[in-house]
Parts: sequence; C-alpha cells; structure tokens
Amino acid sequence: MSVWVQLAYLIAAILFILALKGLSSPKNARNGNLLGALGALVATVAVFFSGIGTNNLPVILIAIAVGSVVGIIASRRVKMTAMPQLVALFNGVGGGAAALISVIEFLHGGGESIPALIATVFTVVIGAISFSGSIITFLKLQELMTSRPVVIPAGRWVTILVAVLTVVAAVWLVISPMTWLLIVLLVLALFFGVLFVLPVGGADVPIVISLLNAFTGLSVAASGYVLDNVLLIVAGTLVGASGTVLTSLMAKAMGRPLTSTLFGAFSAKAVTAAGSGEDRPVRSAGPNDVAIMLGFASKVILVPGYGLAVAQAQSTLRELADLLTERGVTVDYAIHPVAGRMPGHMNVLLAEASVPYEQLKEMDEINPEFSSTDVVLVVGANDVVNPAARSDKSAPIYGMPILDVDAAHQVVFLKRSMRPGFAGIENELLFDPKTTLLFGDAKDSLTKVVAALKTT
Amino acid sequence: MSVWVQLAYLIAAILFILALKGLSSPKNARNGNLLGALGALVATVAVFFSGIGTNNLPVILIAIAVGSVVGIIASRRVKMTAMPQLVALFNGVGGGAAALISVIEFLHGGGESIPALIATVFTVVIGAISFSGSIITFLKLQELMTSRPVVIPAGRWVTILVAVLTVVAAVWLVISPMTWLLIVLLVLALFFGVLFVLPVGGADVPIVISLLNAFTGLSVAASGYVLDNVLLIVAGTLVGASGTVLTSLMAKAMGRPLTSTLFGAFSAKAVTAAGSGEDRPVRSAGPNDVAIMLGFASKVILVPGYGLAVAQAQSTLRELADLLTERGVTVDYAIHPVAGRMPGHMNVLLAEASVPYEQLKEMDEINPEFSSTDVVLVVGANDVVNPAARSDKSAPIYGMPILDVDAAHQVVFLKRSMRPGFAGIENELLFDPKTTLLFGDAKDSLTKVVAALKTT
Amino acid sequence: MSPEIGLLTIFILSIFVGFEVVSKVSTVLHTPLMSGANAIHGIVLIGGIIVTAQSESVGVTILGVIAILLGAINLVGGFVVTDRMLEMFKPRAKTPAKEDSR
Amino acid sequence: MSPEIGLLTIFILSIFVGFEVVSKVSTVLHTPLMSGANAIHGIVLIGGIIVTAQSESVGVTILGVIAILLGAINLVGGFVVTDRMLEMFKPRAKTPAKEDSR
Ligand SMILES: NC(=O)c1ccc[n+]([C@@H]2O[C@H](COP(=O)([O-])OP(=O)(O)OC[C@H]3O[C@@H](n4cnc5c(N)ncnc54)[C@H](OP(=O)(O)O)[C@@H]3O)[C@@H](O)[C@H]2O)c1
Ligand SMILES: NC(=O)c1ccc[n+]([C@@H]2O[C@H](COP(=O)([O-])OP(=O)(O)OC[C@H]3O[C@@H](n4cnc5c(N)ncnc54)[C@H](OP(=O)(O)O)[C@@H]3O)[C@@H](O)[C@H]2O)c1
Repeated sequence: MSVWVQLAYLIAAILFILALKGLSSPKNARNGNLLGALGALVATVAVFFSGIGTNNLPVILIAIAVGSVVGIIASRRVKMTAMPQLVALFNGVGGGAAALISVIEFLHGGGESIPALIATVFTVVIGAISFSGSIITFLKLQELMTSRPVVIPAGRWVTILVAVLTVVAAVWLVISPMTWLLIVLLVLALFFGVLFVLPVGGADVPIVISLLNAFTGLSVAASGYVLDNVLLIVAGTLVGASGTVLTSLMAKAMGRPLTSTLFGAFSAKAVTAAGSGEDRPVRSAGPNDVAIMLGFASKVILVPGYGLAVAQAQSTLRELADLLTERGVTVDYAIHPVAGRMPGHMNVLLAEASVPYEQLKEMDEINPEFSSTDVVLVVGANDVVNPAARSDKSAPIYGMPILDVDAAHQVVFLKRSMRPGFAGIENELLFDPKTTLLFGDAKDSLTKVVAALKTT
Repeated sequence: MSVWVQLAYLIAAILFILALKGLSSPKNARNGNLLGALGALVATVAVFFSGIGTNNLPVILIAIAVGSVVGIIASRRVKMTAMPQLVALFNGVGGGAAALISVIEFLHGGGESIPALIATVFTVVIGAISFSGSIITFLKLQELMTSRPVVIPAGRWVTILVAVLTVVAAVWLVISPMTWLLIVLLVLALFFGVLFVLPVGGADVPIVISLLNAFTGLSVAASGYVLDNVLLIVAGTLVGASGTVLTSLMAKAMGRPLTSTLFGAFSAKAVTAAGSGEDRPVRSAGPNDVAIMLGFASKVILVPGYGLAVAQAQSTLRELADLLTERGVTVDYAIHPVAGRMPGHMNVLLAEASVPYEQLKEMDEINPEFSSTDVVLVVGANDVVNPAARSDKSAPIYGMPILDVDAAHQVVFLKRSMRPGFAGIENELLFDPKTTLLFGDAKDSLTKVVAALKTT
Repeated sequence: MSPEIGLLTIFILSIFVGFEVVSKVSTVLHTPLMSGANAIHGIVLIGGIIVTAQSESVGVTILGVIAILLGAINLVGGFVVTDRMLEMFKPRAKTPAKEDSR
Repeated sequence: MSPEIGLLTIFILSIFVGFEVVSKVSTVLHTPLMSGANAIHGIVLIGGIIVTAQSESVGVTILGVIAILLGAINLVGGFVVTDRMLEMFKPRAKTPAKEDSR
C-alpha cells in the first residue's frame, strides 16, 4: 500500500477524532459531524488507490451508490421523532457489514495466524449480535412489536445457555476452522442478540442502542486487524471507547445503573406499579381557571415532558408561550436532561416548533428560579419533577437530579390521568395543596387554555 | 527486541497516560504521580532486557544510582518556596540528556536516513534550548541573577539573528553532516535558549518553565524516533502536548496572551509603572484599630497574596484566624487562582502553616460571599483584588476574573507602601472610603494585630 | 517495534482518545453524539470494498456487495441523519463560555 | 502498514491523548502537573542507557554517562518533588463531585 494512501487513512483518522471532539461541544457539533463525513470521503477515495484488485469494480461502485442513496433518503424522509430507531437500524447494518467482511475473510482462509483468526471470530460474533439486537430495538421503537419488556419463560436461563453455546462455538471455531461451524456460530450470535434486547423496556432502548453502537465499533476495529487496516482499527476503537463512555453517561443521566437497564429489572417494576391508582383527593380545574392563573402571573415556567411528545402539542405550547409573553408575562422553558424518551428529546421537539433557543433553560440554570415563579405549567412530565427523587430512597429514580418545581408558588399539571410516568412511581406533588390538575390530552388541554386566554 | 520488553514499554506508556490523567484531578493527583513513577520503573528495568550491548554496564548502573540519589536529595532538601526553580532545573537536565543522546547518535552516524537525521538535529536544537533556557530561569528564580527582564541593547534583533543562524546551521547539518557544524549548532542553540529567557520578567517564569517543559517533551519524542523506541515517542509527545495545553492554560489564568509574556512586553511595562506613586488621600490605621474591626466582626474573609509569601507570614495569619474563630467570628480564606507567583502558591503556603483545606475557598465559591462579609483582610495581595480588571480596558489585567473584595462592608489592606503589585497598576480600591490601610511588612503587622486582639 | 505491538499501541491510544474526547459531553448532545459515532463506524465500508475487490468467486462477491451496501447505508445515512438532528440544536453562546471559565 | 506510518500514527494519537487528558485541570494543580509531566520526560534516561550500552569509545561513553546522570536526576527528582508538592494538596471531596454533576 502506498505511503500516500496510508497518509490519507491517517488524515481520515484525525478527522474522525476531531469529529467526536466537535460532537461533544454544543458549539462545534455540526461542524464536527461534517469533519467526520469529510474523513469518510477521504478514506473511501483512498481505498481505491490502495492497490486492491480491480475485480468487480463496477458492482462495487454501484453498491456504494445504492447504499448511499438509500441512506440519504432514509435519513431525509424520517420524522424527527423516529430518529432513534433509524440510528438503531444504521448501527445494525454496520455491525452486519463487519460480520460479513469477517465471514468472507474466513472463507478466504483469513485465519492463517491465530490472533487473526480470533479477531475474525470476534467480529462475526459481535457484529452479528449488534445486527440482530439493533433490528429488535428498531422494531420496538417503530412499534412494529411491543415496546414492553418481553419476558420469555425462563428467559434468563435461555439467554445464558445461548451465551455459553456461542462462546463454546467461537472457541471451537478458533481451534478448528470449519465453515459449517461458522454458520452455527453466526446463528447463535444472531439469536443471542435478539434475546439480549427482548427483555429491555422500550424506553430504555436508547441506552441499549448506545451499547450496541460501541459493540459495532469494536467489531469494526477487530475487522481492521484482520484486514491489517489501521484506519478501521482506529475508527472502530474510537467508537467502541466513546460509545462505552456515552452508554454509561446516558445510564447515569437517568439515574440508575446500567445493569438494571439491561436486565429489564427497572422496566419490569414500572409495569407492575403502573396500575396503582389511589383514591386520594386532588385539586383539578378547567381550562378557564388555568388560563386565568397563567394570564395574571408575572413569571411562568413551562416544563415539557414525554406527554408533550406523545400529544405532539409542541406548537400549541409555543402558541401559549407567545400569548403570555405578549401579555407581559416572563416565560421560560425548563429542560430536564432526560425529559422525554431520548436525550435532547425536548430540545428537538421544541426546536421543531421554532421555540427560540434562548428560552430553553437547562436544569442547573433554571432551578434557582422556581422559588420566585408564580406558576409552573407541567405539560406531560412526571418523573422529572417528582420530589421522591430527593427523599424516597426506595424509589427507582432516587438520586436523580430533578427540576425543583415544588418550590414555585403554584403548579399546574396537564396530564390525562393519575397514572405515573416512566418510572412507575406515585408523584406526591400531584397531591400537594398548591397543585392544580387539568386532565386531558396535552394538545386538547393546551388548545382550550389558549382559547380561554384569548378571551381573558 | 523481545515482545515482552515491548509490552513492558507499552505498559509504561499507559501508566504515564494514567499519571497525567490523575495529576489533572485533585482527588487522584498523588496516586497519578506514583503511577508515573511506577511506569518509569517498569521501563527502566525493561530496557536492560532489551538486548542492548553489555558494554559499560557497571558505569551505567553507577550513573543511574548517582543521578537518582542527587535527584532525591535535591527534591527532599529544597524549601517549598524554591520548588519552581528545582522543577526548572530538572527540566533543563532532561533537555540536556536528550540533546546529548542525539549528539551520540550523530557521532555514531545515526543519520543514515534523512528523517532520522532531521529528528537528530531537532533533538539537539530543542534539547539545548530547553537546557540553557531552564538554567537561566533557575538562576532568576533562585535570585542568583536579577529576576527583572534583562534588556540587551537591540536584544530582539540579536535574538532573531541567532534564531536564523540556528535554523541555517540545522538545515546545513542535515544536508552535510559534519561534527564541527554540530558543535556550532549546539552553541547557537544554547545561546538562543539564553536569549529567549533573558527578557522574561521573574514572575512570568512559571509560564516559561512550562513551555520549556513542552520543548523537552518534544525533543525526547524526537530522540525516541532516532532510537526507534516507541516509549520515548509516546512519553515525549504526551509531555509535549500536555505541556503546550498547560502553558496556554497558565497564561490564560493570568489573563494575558502568551506572546506578551514571552517577549517581556508586560513585564517591561510593569517596571516602568512601578515607580508611580500618587499623592491622593488614603485612610490608614494602626494595629489596634484593625484588631477591633476584626474582633467585633461576625464574618471575616482573609485574602492572601504574594506579599504573604514574601513576608513568610503564613503561620501568623493562621494564628490570627484561629484567634478570630475562637471568638466566634466566621473566617474563610479566599484563594485566587493566580495569587502569588506560581499556580497553587497560596495553597502550598497555607498548607505549610497547616491551615485546614476546607477553609480555603476558591474564587468561584467565595465571590458571592463578599457582599455579606463585614471585613476583608487583604494580606499582601493587590492585582487579584484590583477592580480595574473589571472596568479599565487599558489595564494589563483587564478581563482577569478577580475576587470581589469591593463588595464587602470594609476592606483592610496589609502592605508596606502604596506601590502597585506585579502588574504595575494603581489599585483604586486602596483609595475607596471603605478601605483601611495598615502599612508595614505583613508579618510585623499581623504579629501586632494578633497581640492587640489578645488584649481586646 | 514489531508490527503487532505497533497495532496494539495504536489500539490502546485510540481507546484513551475515545474515552477522553467524549467524556465532557453535555446531556443534550448524547443522541447526536451517539448518532455521529454510529456513522463513523460505517467506515467499515472500506473493508467491504477491499474484500470485494479481491473476490474471485460469485458467492463471496455477493456477500461483499451486501457488506458494501450495508456499510454505505450506515456511513452516509449516519452522517446525514446526525446533521439533521444537529440542525435543531442551534449553538448557544453561553454553554461554551461557562466551560472556559472552569 | 509501513513502520514509519505506524510511528506517525502513534505520534498523532499521543498528541490527542496529551491534549485531552490535561485539558480539564484546575488552576490549583498547574504546578504539580507541570512538575509531573516534567518527571515523565525524564524517561529519556532509557535512551541514555541504550546508547551508552552500545558505546565502544571512551568519549561517547563519557557523554552517555552524563546523559544517564542528567536523565536520572530529571526522572527520579521529578517524581519525588511532585510527590512533595502534592503532599500539600489534601484531597477535597467537593471539587470532583462538582465535576461529576456536569
Ligand atoms: N430522555 C431520555 O433519554 C430517556 C430515555 C429513556 C427513559 N427516560 C426516562 O423517562 C422519564 C422522563 O420523564 P418525563 O417526566 O419526561 O416523563 P414521564 O415521567 O414518563 O411522564 C410522562 C407523563 O406524561 C403524561 N402523558 C402521556 N401522554 C400524554 C398526553 N397525550 N397528554 C398529556 N399527558 C400525557 C403521562 O401521564 P398520563 O398517562 O396520566 O397522561 C405521564 O405522567 C424519566 O424517568 C427518564 O429516566 C428518559
Ligand atoms: N500565581 C501565578 O502563577 C503567577 C505567576 C506569575 C505572575 N503572577 C501574577 O502575580 C500577581 C499576583 O497577584 P497578588 O495580588 O498575589 O500579588 P501582587 O499583585 O503582586 O501584589 C503583591 C502585594 O504584596 C505587597 N507586599 C510585598 N511584600 C510584602 C510584605 N513583605 N509585606 C506586606 N506586603 C507585601 C506589595 O505591596 P508593597 O510593595 O506596597 O508591600 C504588593 O502590592 C498577578 O498579577 C498574577 O498575574 C501570578
């Protein structure tokens, strides 16, 4: 391979690092992503000058073109809310590609040295897990299958059994490379990927996607070792390492250990508790009352949550905020880091309704403000304002930082019922004397409040 | 070289990375340093198994032993306040070692390939600059020569000339490797190092040490290339890169661009302005008055600065703080990041007087407190409390974050005169009606205040 | 330096870079960062190109073409979707300033 | 991969690691960090050992021994003095906690 190609690879690797660096800072995120794309372009051009054979050149070019077009169309057409599952799908196909490449290397007798053979087998296993696991996460998020944790009878034991069988087959394959065994291994790994993701609750899926993303990174790194390609090693390892960090950061932001996410413990609990509805008195009100409270306040904070996304009420919320601002009310949005079902969910949602970025206040920034706020309007949020996170050690969200909504003078909740949120626990704040509830779908309620406000 | 030795080198490199990582966090700093030492040990043992010749083994071992003992004794004996110059000296000898190694490689005809020859010449030049530059910084800090910026007539032109000559000699040497030319180059580089550091004011020296430290790192990396030793490449590059970051962080913490430090502009200005002493009225008081003010306050903040270090008054200050605490006064120390003459100067100084770490408050933490403070006692600090940093765009410290001492009810300065501090600019706060001055050496003044307080 | 150790060194340094570079990311950027990282591993595409270009049997070529297809979808789609996400996140002057002052 | 490119890759990755790893350091630790980094480059000692062990002339041996001496002073002294400095900085529970919450 010529030195120039290797230099191009090195430049691509540097661009990938800069991409990750950029993506970690709000200011440079978009440029970072473009740098990454540039790196990919450099590498893809370079590979054709690396003295690879000229067999199949036309099909190769066609395949690249078709893949690119499919990728572009899928990414452009997808609705904002469906992005997580698209990322999952992309991740899966990447893992699949890595696995296939190693299969091909294996068929070519790529296992001349033991380390290379180990790397080949590793890629096949991890790539296949990532592939099938990602497909399941896609199906869950796309609601093509239930997003509830799927509990197979004796599921844990089956999973462990398949895991053991996979390891055995992998070791055996390293010892005696045989094609039929490779196929068995492939099937086992695919099956394991499915079992691995099935018990995860739909809302935990972002964490799992991130983990599978790290997996794919590692399998790409291993396939780089097999192909003696430094760029694949560096890029794959970067993704593997940063994906691991990211997964643990995500789990931390939701205030619970990774293990419980993976084994569905948390989600299972949520399902159980979700039915509990006590008969304690609450104060509910109509849209007119809420409109009056808001209209005559001097400072209002809006707290959006998952329900806003469900009701697709972002534009209506913005309309309400605009009306209030016109009346001279100070209005801010309080964005909890894990409100909704994916990190940045609220930012994306409100950006869709063109809410100016300056009005979105992060948790640390807004928390001191609540005590001087007249009315907090909580739209379809629950866990992120639940004081149990501060006080109740047994609550699954205990320790998660929350928005200090209970410090405000008055709190209004827009929700459909007394049902709890994602974590499945009662919210004491709903029963607080200063709390008012407006039952109903968030979009309906907001529309009514807006109408009432216009006549107030 | 056996695989085991290379693995040992890799482990050493990992330990060095972990060392830097540890040293960047207060919690792990000390363990980080120990990891670094462990890495050095691993590598030094490994090198003897790397199939080097057995010539001179006894002298080698003796040299290592002697060097280690000298290093240990010097580090153990040095006074806390003299540590910066010791670090400078250590840095210099490291640069010298790198340069010598490359000289030897050159004499061995190490310049078989052009890249190796370039690396050799690079190491010689940078190592020599780092060596002579560090020696000058040592002499300055140790006050074996003036710590003022030394201004040679037409100094800048001489420096540029020497720089150009050095580059010419280096290029020539790469083209035709001759021993006499190497010696000329060595002399030129040493000379350049001297010229480079001479115009830097004594107080800017920490920044220059950090820069030379990065230089040495780079020269070690280059010598690693010459010797085909990955560990030296990794370790040297790590130090080069982190040293560069650190240098710019240091310069930033002092609120001015690196370039002005290096070319002595700032220091020169300081010298000029230092004479200016206006005849405006100030309020001065005696030790008794100050003792009464402090003794009957309910909240006091102590602001230590460079003058505390000059007067070596840290224990007396602590005594005062203890007395006040006994009387029920709330006492805190406000530590500005660049108070004194090296980062962490105040921490080291007060730690020497065993001030409990919890009482030391960093700037961000203490600034909101000043407005509720009765008396702030500023002991030998000036620039770090100068409001000109906020308001006066022409001041050299403009933009540097300062301690908001002027928000307190009363301010007492302990200093010897009306002379300005390091930056050489007038401090308006001295003329403020709420300010009281107690003139005299900080140690004397504090002793008197303590005595007065005991009888109050 | 043996090539094996060289690759190992590169591998380990890459781990450190990967860890450090993202460890300061703010929660808001978790999803785009994940998506961007996801795009980066689509570079496995070039692996697909290499093996397919060397392939001499139809079976292998078919597998290779599938790998290329999947890799290209991952790579191109990944960057495009990340860009679309980030369009939503207009830069906010305050956050970086805050970071600087630490 | 050619060895030259391998070394270059290692060099560049090390730059990134060096940059990233210290970029979050608090001002208080500037001096110890500088001192610790300073100690690390004392590892040039092993370069001195290598060239001296191969030396066959007295002149070179003398230069080599000087290099070893200087390197050992840098290495050993550097770590010891850093440790002494850090003895002064007792850990403060609050600062890291703050960092975690960001
Ligand atoms: N952001 C992430 O990355 C992420 C990822 C996975 C999990 N999570 C978890 O998700 C939770 C997020 O908290 P959150 O406060 O945003 O949501 P939440 O706690 O799940 O609460 C959502 C609330 O919205 C209400 N709601 C649902 N549909 C509605 C509609 N159409 N109209 C009005 N209200 C509606 C629900 O009550 P009703 O049914 O009574 O209407 C529910 O109480 C956290 O526990 C977090 O850990 C977050
Ligand atoms: N920390 C670092 O890393 C570092 C490194 C280089 C430069 N610097 C710079 O150094 C400055 C530090 O600020 P600072 O406020 O600590 O110091 P400063 O501004 O230099 O002021 C020191 C004050 O102490 C007084 N003083 C000196 N000796 C004294 C004694 N024996 N007794 C009582 N008072 C005495 C001096 O006034 P009299 O002469 O009237 O007594 C002077 O006003 C900043 O400008 C910073 O940028 C810092």
